[in-house]
Amino acid sequence: MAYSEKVMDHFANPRNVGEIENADGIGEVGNSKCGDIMKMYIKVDNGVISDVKFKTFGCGAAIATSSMATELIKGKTIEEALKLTNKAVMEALDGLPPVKVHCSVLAEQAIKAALSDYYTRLGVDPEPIVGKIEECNHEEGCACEL
Amino acid sequence: MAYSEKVMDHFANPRNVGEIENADGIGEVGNSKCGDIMKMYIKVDNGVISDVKFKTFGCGAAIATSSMATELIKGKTIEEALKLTNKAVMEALDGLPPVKVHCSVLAEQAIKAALSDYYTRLGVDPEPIVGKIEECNHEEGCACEL
Amino acid sequence: MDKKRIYADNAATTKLSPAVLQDMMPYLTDVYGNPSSLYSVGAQAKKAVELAREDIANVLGAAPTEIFFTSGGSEADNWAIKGIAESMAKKGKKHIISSKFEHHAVLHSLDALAKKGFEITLLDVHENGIVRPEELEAAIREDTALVTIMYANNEIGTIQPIKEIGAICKKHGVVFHTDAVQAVGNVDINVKEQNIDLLSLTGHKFHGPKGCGALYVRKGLRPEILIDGGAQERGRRAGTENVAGIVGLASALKLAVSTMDERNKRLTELRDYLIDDLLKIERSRINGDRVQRLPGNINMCFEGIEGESLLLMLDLNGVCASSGSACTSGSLDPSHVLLSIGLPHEIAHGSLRLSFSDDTTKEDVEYIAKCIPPIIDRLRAMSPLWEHIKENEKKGIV
Amino acid sequence: MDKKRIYADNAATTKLSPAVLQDMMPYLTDVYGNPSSLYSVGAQAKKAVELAREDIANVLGAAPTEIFFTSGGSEADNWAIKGIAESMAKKGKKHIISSKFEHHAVLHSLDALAKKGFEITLLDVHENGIVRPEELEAAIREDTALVTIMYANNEIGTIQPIKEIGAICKKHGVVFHTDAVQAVGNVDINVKEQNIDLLSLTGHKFHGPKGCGALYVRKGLRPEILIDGGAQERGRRAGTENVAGIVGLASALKLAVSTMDERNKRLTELRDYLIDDLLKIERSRINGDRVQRLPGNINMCFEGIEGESLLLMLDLNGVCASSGSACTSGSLDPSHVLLSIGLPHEIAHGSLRLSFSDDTTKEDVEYIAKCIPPIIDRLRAMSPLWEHIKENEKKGIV
Ligand SMILES: Cc1ncc(COP(=O)(O)O)c(C=O)c1O
Ligand SMILES: Cc1ncc(COP(=O)(O)O)c(C=O)c1O
Repeated sequence: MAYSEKVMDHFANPRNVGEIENADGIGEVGNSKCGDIMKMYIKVDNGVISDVKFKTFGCGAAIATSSMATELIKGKTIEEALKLTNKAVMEALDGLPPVKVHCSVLAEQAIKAALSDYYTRLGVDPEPIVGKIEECNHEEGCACEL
Repeated sequence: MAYSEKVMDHFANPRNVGEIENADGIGEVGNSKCGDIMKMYIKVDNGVISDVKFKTFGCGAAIATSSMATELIKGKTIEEALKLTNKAVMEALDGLPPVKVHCSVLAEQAIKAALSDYYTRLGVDPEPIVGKIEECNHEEGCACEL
Repeated sequence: MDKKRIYADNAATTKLSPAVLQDMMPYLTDVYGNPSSLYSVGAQAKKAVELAREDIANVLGAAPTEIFFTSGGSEADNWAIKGIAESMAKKGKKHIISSKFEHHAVLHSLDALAKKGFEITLLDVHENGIVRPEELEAAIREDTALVTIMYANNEIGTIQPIKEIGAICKKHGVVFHTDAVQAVGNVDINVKEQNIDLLSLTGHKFHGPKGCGALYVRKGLRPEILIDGGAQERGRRAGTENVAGIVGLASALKLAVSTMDERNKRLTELRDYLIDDLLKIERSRINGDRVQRLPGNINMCFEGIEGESLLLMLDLNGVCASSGSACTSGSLDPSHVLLSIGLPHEIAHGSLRLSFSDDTTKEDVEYIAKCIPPIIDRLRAMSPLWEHIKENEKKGIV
Repeated sequence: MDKKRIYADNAATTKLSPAVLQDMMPYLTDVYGNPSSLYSVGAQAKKAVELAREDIANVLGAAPTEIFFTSGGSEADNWAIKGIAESMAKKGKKHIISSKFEHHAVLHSLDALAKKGFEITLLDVHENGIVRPEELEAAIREDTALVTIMYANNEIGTIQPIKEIGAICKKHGVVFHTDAVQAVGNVDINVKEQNIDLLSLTGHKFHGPKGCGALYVRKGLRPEILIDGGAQERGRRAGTENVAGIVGLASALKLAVSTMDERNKRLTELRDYLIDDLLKIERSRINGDRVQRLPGNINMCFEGIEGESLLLMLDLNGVCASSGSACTSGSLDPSHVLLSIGLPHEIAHGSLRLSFSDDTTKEDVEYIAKCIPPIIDRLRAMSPLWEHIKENEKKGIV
C-alpha cells in the first residue's frame, strides 16, 4: 500500500480544490457508506471546460485522483474531457495500488456526472452524449488484491 | 536433553569398565534392537561383592548408569546390592533426563542378573532371592516426555 | 521546524527495545546450535529457551510446561481455536462462543470452523465495547466447545471482564481461550486466578521481536496440533526454535511487566489529557469505554472526514497513527470493530487510533494535540460530506 | 592441546552469517514499523519485505506473488500438505503419495490427514535412499490429490530425481510439493523447469535466521489457509511479518546461491576424502548414495557402538555432530530414515551424521578424521555387542 510520489503530491497539495459559485455543471458520485464522495464543479465556455473545482471526502487516492482528473480536463473541450478514462488518471499519477483503482473510476464518473448536469441544465438529454453513469460496483469493480 | 556433570563424568571416565576373568556371576540385560546392552561381572567373597566390572553398548546415560551402579555395589554385601534401586542410581548421578530413566532401570537389572547367575552357579534358585528380572518394557516403563 | 517523528501506533507494533536486542544478540551470533541437539552449543540454546519459558510462565502465573512458543499471535489464536474445536468435536461439541469485535485471527479461524460445520455465536459488545458476562452465560449450551473472548480490543482498547468470564466458563465446564495479544504487558494477568484455559500473546506488541509469540495451554488440555513434525515444544509445535526470538520475547515481557505500574499511570494521564483535548473538536467522539480501556489507547471519530487521508496528513506532519478506516486494510467496509459498537458506516470511516508506549512523551502528546485540529479543518473544508452535515445542521437535522 | 570447536551439524542448523545479521540490523532497530500500515516507517518495512520476496522468487525461478513467508520449514510443509489435501478433498481426491523417509513435518502431517480419512502411499527409497520415478508413476491413481517428495534427505543427504518426478506429476495432472529445506542454497532449483507446484524452505539451513521460512505456491493453486487472520501475505498467511527474519532469509539465500558452485566443489572434495578415510574403519558403512547426495553430508554407521555415546565423545573432543540414533530424539526406535534404507536396528543405532558448510575447513575435516577412530575403538572395547560380533566372526557367522 505505497503511493507514488505523484499521488502524495496531489494529496498533499491538491489542485483545484473548492467550489465554483455559478458553476455550469455539478456532479456528485460515491456515497459516504463506502467512504468516498466526489463532487465536481465545471464552468464551460464555447465547449471548453474553462474552470473546474472539486470537493472530496475520501482516502488519499480519492483526493489525489480528483485533483489529477481536474488538472487533466481543465482547458480541454467537452469531447476531450469525455474521453478521459480512469486509466489515464492512474497513469498520470504513476499508478495506484490495486485496492485504490476504484478511486480513479470515481474521478472519471465525477466528471461525467458534472457534464451530465451541464447538459441537463441546457435541456439536453445527457445520456446519448455522456453515457450512463453507473455507481462504482465495489463488489466486482475494484480489484482488491491485497 | 542435558546431562548432569556427574553423568558426563561417569560417561567420560567410566569406573570399572572391563571383564572379570573368573567372575562368580555374569549378567547381561537389554538388547541391541533397543540400543542398550549391559553386561555385568561380579566377584563375591563371603557374601561381599569384592569386585565388579561392566561392558555397555548404549547411550551416554547407559554407560554412566553402569559405571555408577558398579561403584555403588562394589564392596557391599549381596543384600545391600539387591536393595539398590534405579532411583538410587539416578540420584547418585544428580538425575537423568526423563527419556533416560530406562537406563537406570537397566543398570539395576544388570546387577540382579549377575547375582542371579551367581546363585544359579551355586545351584540355588535365584528367583526367591533376586526376584524376577523383567525386560525393561519401553512402552510404559520409560517416561518419554520430550 | 525540525522534522518530527512521533510513533503513535504501538497497538500495531512496537519498536524492539535496545535492551531486548542486547539480550538476543548472543543467539544471533555465537549460540547458534540447535536446542534439540546433544552437543554443548545446542545445550546452551536449549537452556535459553527453557529459561524464557519459565520467565513467561512466571509472568502469567502458569507452569513452564504450559507455555508453547509460536510464530506470533495469529498462529497462537489459530492453534488454540482450531485445535480445541477439533478435539472437542470428537466429543460431539460443535458450538463456539466469541464476540463481534475479535481480531481477524480469531474471527477468520471461526469462519473456517463454521465452514466445517461448527456453529458460532458472536456476542454483542454494545456501545461501550464490552462483552456482558450475563449474555455470555446465557449463550452457553450443552454442546459449547469453547469460549474465546479477547482480553483487550486492538482498535478501541476496551478491556473485557475476563475474570468473570473465566468463572462462568469454569462453572459450566467450558474451555476458555483469550486473545491477550493487546493486554499482555499492559494488564495484570494470572491465568489461574482468572480461570483462563488458553491465552495467546505476541512479542512485538511489548517491544519484543516480531515473529515470535506463545500460547499458554492449561495442563491437561490437548488442542489438536496445528504444526506437526519434530519433537520441539514437547511434541506439540514442530519447527526449529526461533531461539533469539524466544529469548527476546521473554526479555521484553519481563521488562514490560516490571515497568507496568509506572507506565500505566503515566500513559493514562497522557491519554486522558489528549482525549479531553480532541473532544473539543466539533462532531468528534471517543470510541469504547473511557475507563475500561488500555492506558495507551485512544480511538476517536471525526465526522465528515475519512480516516486514511487524516492518517496521511498526520504522517506528513511526522505522526504515525492508525485507523479503522477501510482504506488502510484493503477492504471497503470500515472496521468491523467500529461497526460492532454501533457506529454508522460514514462515521466509522473517519476514525483515528493513537496508541502509546514507554517511548511516548508529554511533548509528543502536546504536539499531536496541536497537529490534529488544523488537519481536520482542512479536510473538512474539502469534504462534500461535511458540507452536507453542515447544511443539515442549518435545516435542523442532526 | 587447544580446545577445538568444530561445528559439523549444519544439516540441523547453521550459524547466522554476520553479513546477513548486518542486513537484518536496521529491521531490529530503526525500521520497526508495521509493513501493513500506511505511514512511512511502515512503508520502509513493506518495501524490505517485498524486495526479499523478489529475491527469493528470483532464486527459485518463481514470481514474487508465488512466495509466501512462514515461520519455517515445518509450517511450510504443514501448510502445503494439509492445505492442498483439504482443497483437493473437495474434489473427491483423498490419496497422497510420499516417501518413507520424509521429514517428520511431512510424515506427521500425513498421519494427521490419514486420521481424517486420507489414504497415504509411502514409496520405498531403497538401499541408496532414492525414490524411483517409475514406482511413483505406478502409484498415481485417479484420486491422487498430492505427491510430496523431499528434494534432499536431511539425514543421509540423498538427492531425489525431482525433475523426473515433476514431469510425471505434470503428465498426470497431480499437484507436486517438495520439501526442499535441505536442498535450497545447495542445489540448482528452478520451479518452472522442474514442474514444482509447491516448495518449502527455511532460512536457518543456509546461514539465515531461525524461525523464518517460505512456501512457494504456483500461481493458481490455493491451498487452504493454515493460519487465518489479517491480510498479510495477500490474505493467505496471517500474522505481523517477521521483517528482520524475512530480510535475513533473502539475504542468506542470495549469499548461499552466489557462492554455491565454489562451495559445492570444495565440500564435495572434503566429504569424499573423509568418507574414504572413515570407511577404513572395520565394519563401517556409508548410508545413502555416494554420488547423488548433498556436498556437505556424510552419514555413516559403525557397528557395535551406539550413536549418542559416539556424539558425546566427539563433543568432548570439540566436534559437534548428529546422529539418527534413537537416543538423541527422545524416541527409542532408531531413525526412520536409516530403517527405510534397510538397516537393521542394531546397526542403525550406531550412526553418525557430519554436515559441513562454508565455514568448514580442510583442517577441520582432518581433525575429525583423526578424532573418530580412537573413539570408536574405545567404545567398542567396552561394548558387549562388539564382543558378540567378534565372537560370531570367529565362529564364521557374518
Ligand atoms: C527436510 C526438512 N524438512 C523440514 C524441516 C523443518 O524445518 P524447520 O525446523 O525450519 O521448521 C527440516 C529441518 O529442521 C528438514 O531438514
Ligand atoms: C488482538 C490481536 N490478536 C492477534 C494479533 C495477531 O498477532 P500477530 O500479528 O503477532 O500474529 C494482533 C495484532 O496483530 C492483535 O492485536
